[in-house]
Amino acid sequence: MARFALSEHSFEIAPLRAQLLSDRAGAFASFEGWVRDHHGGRAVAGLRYESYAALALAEGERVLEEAIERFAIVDARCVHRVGDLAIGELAVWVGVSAPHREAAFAACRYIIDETKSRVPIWKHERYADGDADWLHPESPAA
Amino acid sequence: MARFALSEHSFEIAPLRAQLLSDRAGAFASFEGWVRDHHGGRAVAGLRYESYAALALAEGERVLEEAIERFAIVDARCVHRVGDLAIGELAVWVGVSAPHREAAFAACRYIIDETKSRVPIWKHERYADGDADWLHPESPAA
Amino acid sequence: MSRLTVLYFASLRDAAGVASESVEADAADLRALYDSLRQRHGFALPVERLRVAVDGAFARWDEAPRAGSEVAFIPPVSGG
Amino acid sequence: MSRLTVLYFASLRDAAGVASESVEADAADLRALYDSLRQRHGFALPVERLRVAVDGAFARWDEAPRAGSEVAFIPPVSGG
Repeated sequence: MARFALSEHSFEIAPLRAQLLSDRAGAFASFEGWVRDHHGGRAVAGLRYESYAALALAEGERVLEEAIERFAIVDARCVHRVGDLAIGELAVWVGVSAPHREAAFAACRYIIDETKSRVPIWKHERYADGDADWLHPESPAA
Repeated sequence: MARFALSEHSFEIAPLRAQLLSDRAGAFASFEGWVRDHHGGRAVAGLRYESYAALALAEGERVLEEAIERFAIVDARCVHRVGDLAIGELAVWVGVSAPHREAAFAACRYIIDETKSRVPIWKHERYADGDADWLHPESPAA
Repeated sequence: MSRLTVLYFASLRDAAGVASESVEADAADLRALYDSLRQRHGFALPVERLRVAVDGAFARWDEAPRAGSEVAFIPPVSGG
Repeated sequence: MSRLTVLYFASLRDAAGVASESVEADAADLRALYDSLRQRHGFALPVERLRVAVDGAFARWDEAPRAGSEVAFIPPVSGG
């Protein structure tokens, strides 16, 4: 079953969280990336995410499988938006259920870090001054 | 405004998360504690949380204020259930919004750790074998 | 002698059989007050594992019991 | 000479003006293929900052271009 997905439209969190409910899980950690109104000191008007979908889905799935192997968790999911996003919109959601909180936090952090550094998705920012740019960071952005 | 609350009934997460939405926030981390079906190798039938409400509210608020002082976050909330809970029910919810994910994760972890170790709330577990016990851990439980 | 109210929680309440009681305290400090109540009710927890609060705020064990105050003995917490 | 399809993403696509193109490759490996296309399209990014994929899976820069394959140049990613 696919644990990683790309979404062309805004998506609901509650059904994703519901997929992770388990009587064995005492802990649930989640992370969300939201579109900020500024970046590197510049006012951001909006952005677009683009992906190499076939490879992004395969690599995203690999990240989640690695998290399940490395940490004592029950299950995990990640959904990343593609297309045009406005300020404040949800860009990425990660959810992890686990028996204990240590593993839930560690796996959640691992999934968002690896997704940001390895999954072929690119951010195109439009700035308030009319300029626009693809982000190709030297190292994964914070 | 109160950032920490006790709830005698099951509560909705979405309105709590909505209180933390901010154009300045690029990251949102949350943690949930769910009632597990086992503890220390014993099958758990259900549990009850009891609090010293006046002190729990004051100490919980202090934990959230400390998180805001120590970490570069925008805002945070924590709600803890009291009363009878069934397996799988939400026992505690923590949410943190921040410009960057590092601070969101660190503050979220701080809030749940400090809440578990300092806020006067006690767990009474009923086991499948009919036994029941108050949990008074030597050190904060994992 | 100071008359004050004592609050019990969790296993202390179960052992005492009441959630609160009014006591006449002649103890020098809150530590001695707990020790006398521990003896009376057979509390399993030693004072080292507890915290103490007076009138809704954490307090020190070497404080003297104050007449009219509300003293709470806080066993190790287990929320979350 | 091998005829293959090249995919461009993000700033590479903007610079190339197309999302994909069919090319006749006489390069010894994928690194040399990128360098020749970089020269043609004026890509700013050096090969050291990219990854390469063949037919939807990450590949090595020293692989030879295969006729009929789909080669994707992956600029530094910025999801999340």
